[in-house]
Amino acid sequence: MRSKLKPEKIFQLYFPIVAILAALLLTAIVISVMGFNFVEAIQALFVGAFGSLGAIGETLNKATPVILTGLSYAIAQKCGIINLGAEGQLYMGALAATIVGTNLNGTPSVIHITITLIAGFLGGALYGIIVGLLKNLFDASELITTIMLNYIAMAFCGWCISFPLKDTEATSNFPQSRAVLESVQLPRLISGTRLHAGIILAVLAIVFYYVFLKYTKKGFEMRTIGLSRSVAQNAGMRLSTTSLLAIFIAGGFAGLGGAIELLGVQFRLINAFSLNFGFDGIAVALLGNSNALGIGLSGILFGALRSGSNRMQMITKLPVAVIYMIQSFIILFVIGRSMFDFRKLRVYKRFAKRKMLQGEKT
Amino acid sequence: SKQPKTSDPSGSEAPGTKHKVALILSGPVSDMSWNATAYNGLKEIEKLGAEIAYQENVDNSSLADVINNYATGGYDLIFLSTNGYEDIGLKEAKNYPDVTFFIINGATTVDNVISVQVADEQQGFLMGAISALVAGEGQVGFVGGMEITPIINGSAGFEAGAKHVNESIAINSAMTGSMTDVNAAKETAKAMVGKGVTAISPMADNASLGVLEAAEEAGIFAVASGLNQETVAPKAVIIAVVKDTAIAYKAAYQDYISGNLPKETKKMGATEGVVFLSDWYEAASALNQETKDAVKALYDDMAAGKITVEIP
Amino acid sequence: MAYLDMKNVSKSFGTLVALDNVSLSVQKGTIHALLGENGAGKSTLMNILYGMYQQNEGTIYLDNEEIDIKDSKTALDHGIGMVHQHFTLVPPLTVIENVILGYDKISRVGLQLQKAAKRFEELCQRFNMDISPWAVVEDLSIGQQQRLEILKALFRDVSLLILDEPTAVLTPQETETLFSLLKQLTDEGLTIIFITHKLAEVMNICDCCTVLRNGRVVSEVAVSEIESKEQLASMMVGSNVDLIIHKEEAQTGDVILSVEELCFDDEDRVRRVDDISLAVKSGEILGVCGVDGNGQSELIRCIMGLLHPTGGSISICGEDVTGKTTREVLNHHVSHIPEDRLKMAMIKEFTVNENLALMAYRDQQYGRFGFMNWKWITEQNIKICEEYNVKTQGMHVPAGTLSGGNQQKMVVGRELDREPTLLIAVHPSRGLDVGATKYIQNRLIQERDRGAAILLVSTELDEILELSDRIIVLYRGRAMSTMQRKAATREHLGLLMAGISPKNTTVTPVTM
Amino acid sequence: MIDTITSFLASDIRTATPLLIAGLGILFSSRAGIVNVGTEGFMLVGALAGVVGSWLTNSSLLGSLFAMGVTVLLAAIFAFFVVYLRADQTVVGVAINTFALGATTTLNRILFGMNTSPPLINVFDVVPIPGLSKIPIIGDALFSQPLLTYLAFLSVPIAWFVMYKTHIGLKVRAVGENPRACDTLGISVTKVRTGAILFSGALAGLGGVFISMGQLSFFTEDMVSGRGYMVLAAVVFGRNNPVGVMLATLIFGAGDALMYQIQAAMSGVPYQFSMMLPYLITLIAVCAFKSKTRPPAATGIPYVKE
Ligand SMILES: Nc1ncnc2c1ncn2[C@@H]1O[C@H](COP(=O)(O)OP(=O)(O)OP(=O)(O)O)[C@@H](O)[C@H]1O
Ligand SMILES: Nc1ncnc2c1ncn2[C@@H]1O[C@H](COP(=O)(O)OP(=O)(O)OP(=O)(O)O)[C@@H](O)[C@H]1O
Ligand SMILES: [Mg+2]
Ligand SMILES: [Mg+2]
Repeated sequence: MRSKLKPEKIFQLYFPIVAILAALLLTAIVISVMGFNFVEAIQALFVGAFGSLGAIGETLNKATPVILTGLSYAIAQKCGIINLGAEGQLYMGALAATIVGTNLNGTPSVIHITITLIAGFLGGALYGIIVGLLKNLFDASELITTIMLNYIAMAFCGWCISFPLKDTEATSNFPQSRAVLESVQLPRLISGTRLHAGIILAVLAIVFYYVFLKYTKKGFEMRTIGLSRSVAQNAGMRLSTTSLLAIFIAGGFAGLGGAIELLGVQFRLINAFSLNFGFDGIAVALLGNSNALGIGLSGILFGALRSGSNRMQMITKLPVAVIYMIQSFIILFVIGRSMFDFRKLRVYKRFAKRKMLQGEKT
Repeated sequence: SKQPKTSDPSGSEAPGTKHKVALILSGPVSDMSWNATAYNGLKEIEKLGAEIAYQENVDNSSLADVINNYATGGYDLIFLSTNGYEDIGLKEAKNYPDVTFFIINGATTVDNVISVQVADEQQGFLMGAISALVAGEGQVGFVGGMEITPIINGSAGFEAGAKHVNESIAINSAMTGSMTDVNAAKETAKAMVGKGVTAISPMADNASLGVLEAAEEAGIFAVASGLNQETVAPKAVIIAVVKDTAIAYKAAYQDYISGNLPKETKKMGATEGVVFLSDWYEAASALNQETKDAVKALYDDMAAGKITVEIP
Repeated sequence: MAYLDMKNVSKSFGTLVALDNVSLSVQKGTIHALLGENGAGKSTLMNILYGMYQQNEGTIYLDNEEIDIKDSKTALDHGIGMVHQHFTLVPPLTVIENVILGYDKISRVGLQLQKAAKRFEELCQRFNMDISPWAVVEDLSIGQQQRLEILKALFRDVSLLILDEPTAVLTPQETETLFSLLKQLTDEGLTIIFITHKLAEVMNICDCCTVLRNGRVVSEVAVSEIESKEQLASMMVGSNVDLIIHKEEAQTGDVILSVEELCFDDEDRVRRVDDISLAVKSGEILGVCGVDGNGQSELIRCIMGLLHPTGGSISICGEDVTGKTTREVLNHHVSHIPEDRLKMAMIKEFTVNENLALMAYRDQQYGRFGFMNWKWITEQNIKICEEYNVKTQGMHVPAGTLSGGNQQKMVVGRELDREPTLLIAVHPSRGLDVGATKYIQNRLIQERDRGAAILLVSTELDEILELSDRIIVLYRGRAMSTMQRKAATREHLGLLMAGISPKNTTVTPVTM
Repeated sequence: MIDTITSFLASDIRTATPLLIAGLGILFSSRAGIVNVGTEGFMLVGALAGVVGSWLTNSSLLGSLFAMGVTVLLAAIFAFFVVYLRADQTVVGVAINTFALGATTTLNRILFGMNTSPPLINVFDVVPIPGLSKIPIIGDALFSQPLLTYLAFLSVPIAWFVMYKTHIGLKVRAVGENPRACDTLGISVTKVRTGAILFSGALAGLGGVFISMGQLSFFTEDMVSGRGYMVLAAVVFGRNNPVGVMLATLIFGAGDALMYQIQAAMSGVPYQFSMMLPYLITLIAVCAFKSKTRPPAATGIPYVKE
């Protein structure tokens, strides 16, 4: 039994590695075809992602919001809700955090940061609740409501920064909120890098996600509902309230992501505040099989892609469009990694069958 | 390849000592407008003998990282294409005192950061004025993309311009909320036509083309906001009011190599040739001579600084 | 030479060897029984024959020529049809759509439902089963769905028909019809492989039988050579089993469950439960018998708080629970073995461990402060698995990997382990092998003697007669009659189930 | 007022058409249990490929066929990943979108250069229907549209027939609900799903073509601007049936049309609010039309035989 399990363990490493190698190979081909130097490019990709403390910090900073939106998608999904709304929830979280973070001058830093993050969480969570309510009251499919609420949230934030929250002292009429106060900006973890405390919160969120689903009764209920509403009903679980809680937490995660991005990196709410964090989050969650560690790792992969490709562009002068293609290759190969499963090949099957049956006979 | 800013003015002649110039853009270099002209500017700078690099679609979240890459990558001069970058730009510039930063449309000029402003409102003003001149009995329309400084100022200028020509004219102004959604722009323009607009001007990067096409189909006049746009609507586009930031970039670079960097933020417009009129396109043959002269006159006044446009 | 010959077939799933060198040969025009405990490998063997699974080793001969069945298409092309143990219907589609799904012999492109429906109705008449071709499958009762599965197979005029536990959910009458139908078919030269756990049926209609144990063939005999069910049973289990239920007089206590004038109308205003009154005392088993789809499920769902009664009242231990939530009902120490385990009682993706925690997880013991104490829970569940001998590769394998029978044992174990005061058991032994069935039935008796009140719903007359102390017969949502076990005879019940109430019956009042 | 109504209707139809074309395709893959988040990407690729094809062949028809060919290839890749490798559909969809944005941008720049005037190509001209187009108010709106628009609306009943009255349709519906059942009936789940995906790819591509060649006459980067997601929403909102999808797209179109009218009419309203409008309308509509119909049971679940 044990000895039979071992190969699996090895394969868990084998697949992602081979997948990324293959993606890089394809990348190399495309880059060469475009007439650029691929050795340089791929080297830059890695250096930009992990080459130095600063680079690693950058990678982790970029991983943080997508890890949180990833958790947002994952926890809702565990409860049977497809939350495509992380983008909007992230904006609303950032909005709430902006309001708290630009006011309350003179509050001690720790407290101010805490309540701002809480505000961010609530902003996203309450916006998420809307999805749940519409589902419970009108059984409106979240596939639609979430997408619509995304656009609405973005438009609403756009209005806020053009009117009520607009930075009037600003030297230009560029629509943006006031910068959050010094006291709420997240502390840098390593001086000389931009790595901020956000990643710690992300890790805590991952731990929460793991423990909540595996070790709490609410989490157990959510997983049950997610897999079979009828069984959950039969077991006397409260479907609607539990679903509401799930989408509440999901929205909260996304909102927290927005707050962290605001307090750690951008400091102002602007129109293009989120660079698709919401949708990348979905990919992150699913790439990580919705399991805690997986989400953490694929989040870092996405972060690395972002920071790495920035450097790659600088070094190789590849246009951004090519970078997009490269990113898509890596995602595709990682998600489709089973294509490298030589155990599926006929030759191997025949061989393995023999071996096993001999094993059984003896 | 670092070297003091007060190097011999002709970096071009000494290949060994090339200046490295980077441009960081918030949009794609193919947007037929703001970022495109910025890119052209960079090309001009390359012709002057600099080694260049640029990065498109850089969001504020990555800006610091990108700046850091260039600054530590041996670049002497970094252009930030929008005042959306001003905050983070200023913050990061402090870390790299011997790198010079130009912020286009920025407002601050300190130590190693110089801001250059482009007179978007002048472009808007001329568009508005021309539209009003050719609109006849009808109304004039302005279709903007996203709410960013150039377009906010542009639309303010447009209204001022239209009013300047005809105090009582009805002005139709809208934002589509996107620089890429050509259809939204086109449909908005069509709706304006339905409301009685007879001369229209877009300011929405690529999406502008949609507006021009709408004008073509509706058989009304249009004023383009950049070169090469007229071909999609030959019967509608009478002229383009161009805002060529390339000139601003080139000038900035020349100041840089000649070592006399501006001490305070300056604004460049018609006077400096950043804002100028294209030739009349064939659609303009429908116009009578005095209209054309009036337009010419307006432009000359503006270039001569006789017209000043308020911005919000 | 036999019509079908499966030679030295081996199949393993990962590390688990489901079939080891199994050979099976079936004569043309016979009904061949395939017997074995739950998890013995019957379905797997048949799924191989039907092309759902690929054997690792072994060859298959049909009519003396070797055939390579790479998928069910080839199987169908060779005239092999299979009725699967777990329904393979598409619930939201209509009956006729399900029937002609993938069958383009009537018309290649268009569906021509009318034409197909005509042929289908002829088939129904021929085997006097009545199912409307236009009904939506998810509205059919389980019994009807089972019949539909059989008709689906026959519609494709097959020459070898595999039936994987088709009678598990049929009523005696339905089973009778099915058997006469099978005889009819074999006379017409059809060959049938018949999987069942009901040994009487084997003795009754099969010509020959093959017995599997742990994926190996233990014997292949002509039914004529078998003296008794016991003999068959011991072949399967490998040791002697007694098939008798040990049961004394009931020591009834006070009323636990009482239902008064309960009515329920479904959303199309159809009256499903019509003015039913019944009472179950502690220490007694009230058997509810009736053809599937006569209001049993609705009655139970109303009691469990899964449906809102239209009228009447329900009380447990004297407390009114009418229209209360399922949670509140469960809090009265109620256990429920539902009719459809995969739909209502277990989650295939969950591990055995999680499935066993599904009902009682709210108890303090299962963890304080809203946490789950998995360590304790696992120990608990291992005990359950041992006690109810659930055959599983471990506590942490997905419950979907258990054989049908073992899934049922897992559910029953979970429900009985809670020592309920009221136990609602719907087809508790559905899909279980002899040993397991008897075991579960004895457990029910034990529960009764412990003082539990038991409401037993079953379509199996034998089960009802063996276990019940009193019997209530449902027909079209009404209670035909309630009687003492002694007063009941098979024939009598049969008539009542068919809606005929002979005048000589004394319809005794419920409260006695 | 009258003209406003007319231009509103016309604008509604124009905006709905690309969503409808793509929707009719996505409908089938969705029924087969496939969530195609890559729709956006398919449409974007279609939009460019159409222009390229028309530019090469000087024929909008050949251009469209070319585009459909290209998107079918892209769909084949999608199918390879989600059906054969059983990779998660949504992730592959997201990747397809990213790839499409990169690839179209790169190719567009290579073929047509940057900031040059777009090439003059053969596009779908408006074909007024004699007689009908003269009907007051609606005539000009409904009956002077490009040929493709009429085709799109005419193919709604066809799609309905295929979906509910043919073996193909039945298989597609069944595979989405209970693949195992289909497997036991000798239907190849892989084939049906792959087929549905390829078909949806072709139509999504054509939807893109309509954007670049039906509504406009050129390609610009990222010109689909989120319509792909609206298509997905329309398919869900239209309850996975052709007529529903048509109504859904018309409602979305109406929302947009209304927004454009408001934008043009009253400059006073902050544009962010008029932008919210279509989405609010959709939300309300979704809540108003409750329905019991649920998505196919096997949606998003790869089929594993053993
Ligand atoms: N697809 C599968 N993957 C893994 N294990 C399987 C699979 N199918 C069957 N098994 C295992 O093979 C063994 C035989 O299963 P099978 O269903 O054939 O038993 P069975 O005789 O049909 O039992 P029952 O009478 O309960 O239906 C069981 O232990 C089951 O868990
Ligand atoms: N992927 C799987 N892994 C492990 N066991 C499985 C798997 N799929 C099914 N099983 C179990 O193995 C047994 C055989 O599988 P199968 O799907 O044949 O179910 P079954 O009960 O035999 O019903 P059927 O007659 O329809 O096959 C079943 O009891 C099923 O629960
Ligand atoms: Mg079986
Ligand atoms: Mg089985």
